[in-house]
Amino acid sequence: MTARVLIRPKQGILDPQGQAVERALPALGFEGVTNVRVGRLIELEVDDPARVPEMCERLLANPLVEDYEVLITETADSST
Amino acid sequence: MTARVLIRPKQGILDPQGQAVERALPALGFEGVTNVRVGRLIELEVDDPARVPEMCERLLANPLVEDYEVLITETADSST
Amino acid sequence: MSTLAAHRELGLTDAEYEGIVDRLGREPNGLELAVFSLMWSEHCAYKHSKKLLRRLPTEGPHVVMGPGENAGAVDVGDGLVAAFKVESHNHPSAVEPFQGAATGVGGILRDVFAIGARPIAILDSLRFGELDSPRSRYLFDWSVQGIGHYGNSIGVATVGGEVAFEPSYEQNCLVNAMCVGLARRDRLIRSAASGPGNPLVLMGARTGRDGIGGASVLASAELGEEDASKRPTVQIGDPFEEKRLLECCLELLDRDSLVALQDLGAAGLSSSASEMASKGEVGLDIDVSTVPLREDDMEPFEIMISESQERMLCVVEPERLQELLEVCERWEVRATQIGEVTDSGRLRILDGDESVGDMPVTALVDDCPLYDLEPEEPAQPIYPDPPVRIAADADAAETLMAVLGAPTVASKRFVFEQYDSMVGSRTVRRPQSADAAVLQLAPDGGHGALAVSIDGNGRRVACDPYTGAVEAVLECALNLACVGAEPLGLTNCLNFGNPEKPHIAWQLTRAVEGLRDACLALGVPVVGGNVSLYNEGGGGPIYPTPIVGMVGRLPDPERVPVSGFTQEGHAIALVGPFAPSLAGSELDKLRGHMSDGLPEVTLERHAEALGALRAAVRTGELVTAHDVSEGGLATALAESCIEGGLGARVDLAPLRETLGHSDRLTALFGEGPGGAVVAGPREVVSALPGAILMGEVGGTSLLIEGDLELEVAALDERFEGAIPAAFA
Amino acid sequence: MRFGVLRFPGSCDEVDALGACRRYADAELIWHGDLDLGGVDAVVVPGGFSYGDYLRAGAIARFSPAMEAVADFAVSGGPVLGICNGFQVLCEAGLLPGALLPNTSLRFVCRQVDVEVVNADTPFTRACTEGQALSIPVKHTTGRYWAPPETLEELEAGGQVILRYAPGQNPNGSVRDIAGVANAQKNVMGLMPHPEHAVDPLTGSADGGTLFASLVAHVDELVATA
Ligand SMILES: Nc1ncnc2c1ncn2[C@@H]1O[C@H](COP(=O)(O)OP(=O)(O)O)[C@@H](O)[C@H]1O
Ligand SMILES: [Mg+2]
Repeated sequence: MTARVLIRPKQGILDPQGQAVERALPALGFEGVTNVRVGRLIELEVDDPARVPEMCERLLANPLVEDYEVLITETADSST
Repeated sequence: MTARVLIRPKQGILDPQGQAVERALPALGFEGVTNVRVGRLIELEVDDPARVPEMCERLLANPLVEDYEVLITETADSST
Repeated sequence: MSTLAAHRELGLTDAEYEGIVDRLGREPNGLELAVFSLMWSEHCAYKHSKKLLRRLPTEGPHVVMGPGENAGAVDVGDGLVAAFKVESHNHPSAVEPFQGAATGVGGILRDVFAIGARPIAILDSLRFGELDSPRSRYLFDWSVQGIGHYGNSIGVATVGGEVAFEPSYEQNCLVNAMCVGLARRDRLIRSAASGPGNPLVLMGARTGRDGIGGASVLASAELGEEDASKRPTVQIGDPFEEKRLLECCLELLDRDSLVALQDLGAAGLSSSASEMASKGEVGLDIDVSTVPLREDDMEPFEIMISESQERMLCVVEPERLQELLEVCERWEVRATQIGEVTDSGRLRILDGDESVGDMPVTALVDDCPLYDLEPEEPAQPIYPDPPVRIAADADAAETLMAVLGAPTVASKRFVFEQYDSMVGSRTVRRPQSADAAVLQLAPDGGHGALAVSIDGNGRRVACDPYTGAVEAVLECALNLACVGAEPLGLTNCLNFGNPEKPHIAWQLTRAVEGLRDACLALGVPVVGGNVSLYNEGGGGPIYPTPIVGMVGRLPDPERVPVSGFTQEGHAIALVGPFAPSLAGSELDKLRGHMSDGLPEVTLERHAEALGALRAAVRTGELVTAHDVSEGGLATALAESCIEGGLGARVDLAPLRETLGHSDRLTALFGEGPGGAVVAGPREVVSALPGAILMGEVGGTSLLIEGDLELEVAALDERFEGAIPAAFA
Repeated sequence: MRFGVLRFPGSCDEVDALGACRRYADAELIWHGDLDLGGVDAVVVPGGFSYGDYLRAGAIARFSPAMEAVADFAVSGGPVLGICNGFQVLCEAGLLPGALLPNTSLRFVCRQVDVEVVNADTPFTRACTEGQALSIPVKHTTGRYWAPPETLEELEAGGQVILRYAPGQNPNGSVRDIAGVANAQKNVMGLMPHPEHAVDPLTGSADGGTLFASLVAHVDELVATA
């Protein structure tokens, strides 16, 4: 099965990347964009999806400064 | 509305981050994990979700080396 | 909150709390208590170290700014000064190594440009547990990446540093960062606020909940099991923000637009504002409702103590305010007037028009009770013997390989290749190519160069706090002499355990006495530094670790020797009052032994020898100069072979004769201050006063008569491979 | 002959690049907010972390006003040299083919390397000889050059691969050891090594100077024949 881990900076934790993107968008004519947060996406094929949260705690995410969310999908999808 | 942009390296392009994660997991006792890909997650509040793909093409992703996927959700969610 | 219950939570003793009530003439409210608890913390008030620090010599012909300002400064000629300081970020790095180390660099950079100097170099001094511990590998790896991330991104060269691995740092790593800056003497600015009515402007990042309580919680309490609970206070560094802030501040100083400038560090606005007011003997009114926030629901007390990074505070005359805002705009730096200078002598905190705090500045800055240490020499050694790592019957060759492969001795290429060591185009000697980093003052090298070194050996200080501290100063001075530099000033960071324990107090006292005596003997003033106490994890106290950073000047960078051998046939000699002993040596450690005491050092002889070596180097005739430190003479010779890719044939019999004893292992691996390996044309080398000729450069192996012969390729592989191997 | 060196808020090596240019000709800094290049004869997009290099190295810088001017300048045949972050910016801007990805080591690497001149017949390398080895430092985290196979064939065929890392010295995993490439017209070049940090033996090497010398010769020739 394919697990998707969505990792984002914790609320309240400074997110320089998100700030940079938020500052850049209006200049490109994209108005009305707020709360930009830049995080990481990790996709993996796992035999046992139940263990993914544990992987996040121990390796994939930095629980100190990041929140994560696990999405399980039946099959991989990597098209646009 | 909240848009989630999932960005991942195109198939066929070496993903050293994914490889590093794949190498590290067994050492921590996580077996049976394959095809690890590490990409970016970008979350933004947008007035007009229809423009997000355009933002991806122009700024958020580099279409030459990255695939992206846009998910629109009604409200923000940033908890674990 | 009920403040009476709260003060202990915040780390204040009942007596200190009473002192606060006295000075206020009433009970403090929550905000006031929070501010006092930080201003009166060890980190900000130096309450256990201030009296001791007064013993350090701070006067010297070159001193322009001494302790008390954000960084010290020495005159380097041509109307220029070098500003420098070392600071610790130990506990934040133990909690989150990447951000802890990164923000440590960000903080020391701000201390240097806060006095108007452009940072030109960073050095780092790191201590971790042994590399066979996964936690130590993790802390080491991510601290290094954090330092690189910040320094590389902001564009300041990281030109040197040191790393050592000892069991005592397993629970409590040390991350000390030093920054050196350059300024035109007439551009220096102080942090004293003045001119009642002058606006107080906050520049840089928005204020968030970063490091709330960081100073008192992270920096002044022993790390226990509950680290995790302290984690939410982790600060995130943004080098891009600081880069703009740096350029913006330097442009404002070039335009002479500022009255005073101060960085925000530990305790945030509370500390910076009261320091500025105290130095200028004025008062400040601050309206927290004007401070730009990252989270809108912050309490006034949170705003006052937040340790959000990349912020500076300045005082400007009303008629220059507009200009200041325009310069900030151009650099995309947020700038907001958050208050003004008053003549009240008080720090008044307003939330809109409601007063939420009102404290006498002197009470905050000067009235924190200072404590006398109660030093007591421990009856028996307090540190366990390290694990045995070498066979008792190992021969000289096996021993050399073992020593070269010890991570503390081995090449730090893994570290310094992750640092940009050349941005700024000043770096004449990169890491490992000479004993001290050499930075030319002008692009053409024509105006001479600075030499910088940072050193300390906690294990030797643990063996003998006084002599160990003396040796730290001597090693820095020797590193400088090896590139022909004369020391101008010294900074230091005192990393110790809990000073309320008598044996730690004893270590601290003896170490400071050692620093003092060495500085006096060499005529090097202490212009600044930092103290980090309570470095104790579950495993007990760290080795006492005074770190010394020294800045010197040399006339001609074209003449600076390298640490490697460069030419077949060059004569090799040992110079300096080198009296090797296995006590406290790397070999002693590998054998699982912790010595009690180190051989005494005669400072006068070292002062003389340093002058002689410096003079010899300055002639430009010496091609190679490399000091003998960890691992002893055999290691120093091996390093010069490896660095130059050339072999050497030497005989240590003349040395053993001079030493008057015949122990081969002591001559090979014994350690002690003051020795340097030099090489060059025979007539030059043999003419050196007191030089002991050992042999000459040549061949593909290091041959030490009657002791060992090893291929340079094999030495190289061991030396360069040891640390990468730990990560394989 | 006058060089213009771009300056973004997060540039780091712009002053070094300015100093390097000035060893060979006049040079001035161009602020990222300027729409006008002030009539310079050649443009250097320097190293550093233009806008913090957040999101992707060079992704945000490419949209700065000065970069629009640089794009026009390039289209009109003006020589543009992108160094490190400048290379990343030029790729993001589509002025050069391919992309720069994180080093396979995933670490920043600062190291002196030898690069081989593959094509000495360009405005940037005419003072070199083909096959010549130049000792120049690299310092970056995102220097792994990548382009699709068909693009690589075009590059090789068109002589657009200008510099290669010497065998065994590829510091970042770049495809085919590519260290520097040019556009089809050869008036835009990007490289990961830092020639501006190799203009003086005292600081390590002077080999990088040949790139600046080449540009000066190129421009002088244009002026002469104009
Ligand atoms: N070990 C020391 N030796 C000499 N001066 C010191 C030492 N430790 C701290 N100081 C001086 O005390 C002052 C306050 O130190 P610190 O709180 O670290 O400064 P800052 O708040 O600017 O970071 C500085 O001027 C520093 O140079
Ligand atoms: Mg300060």
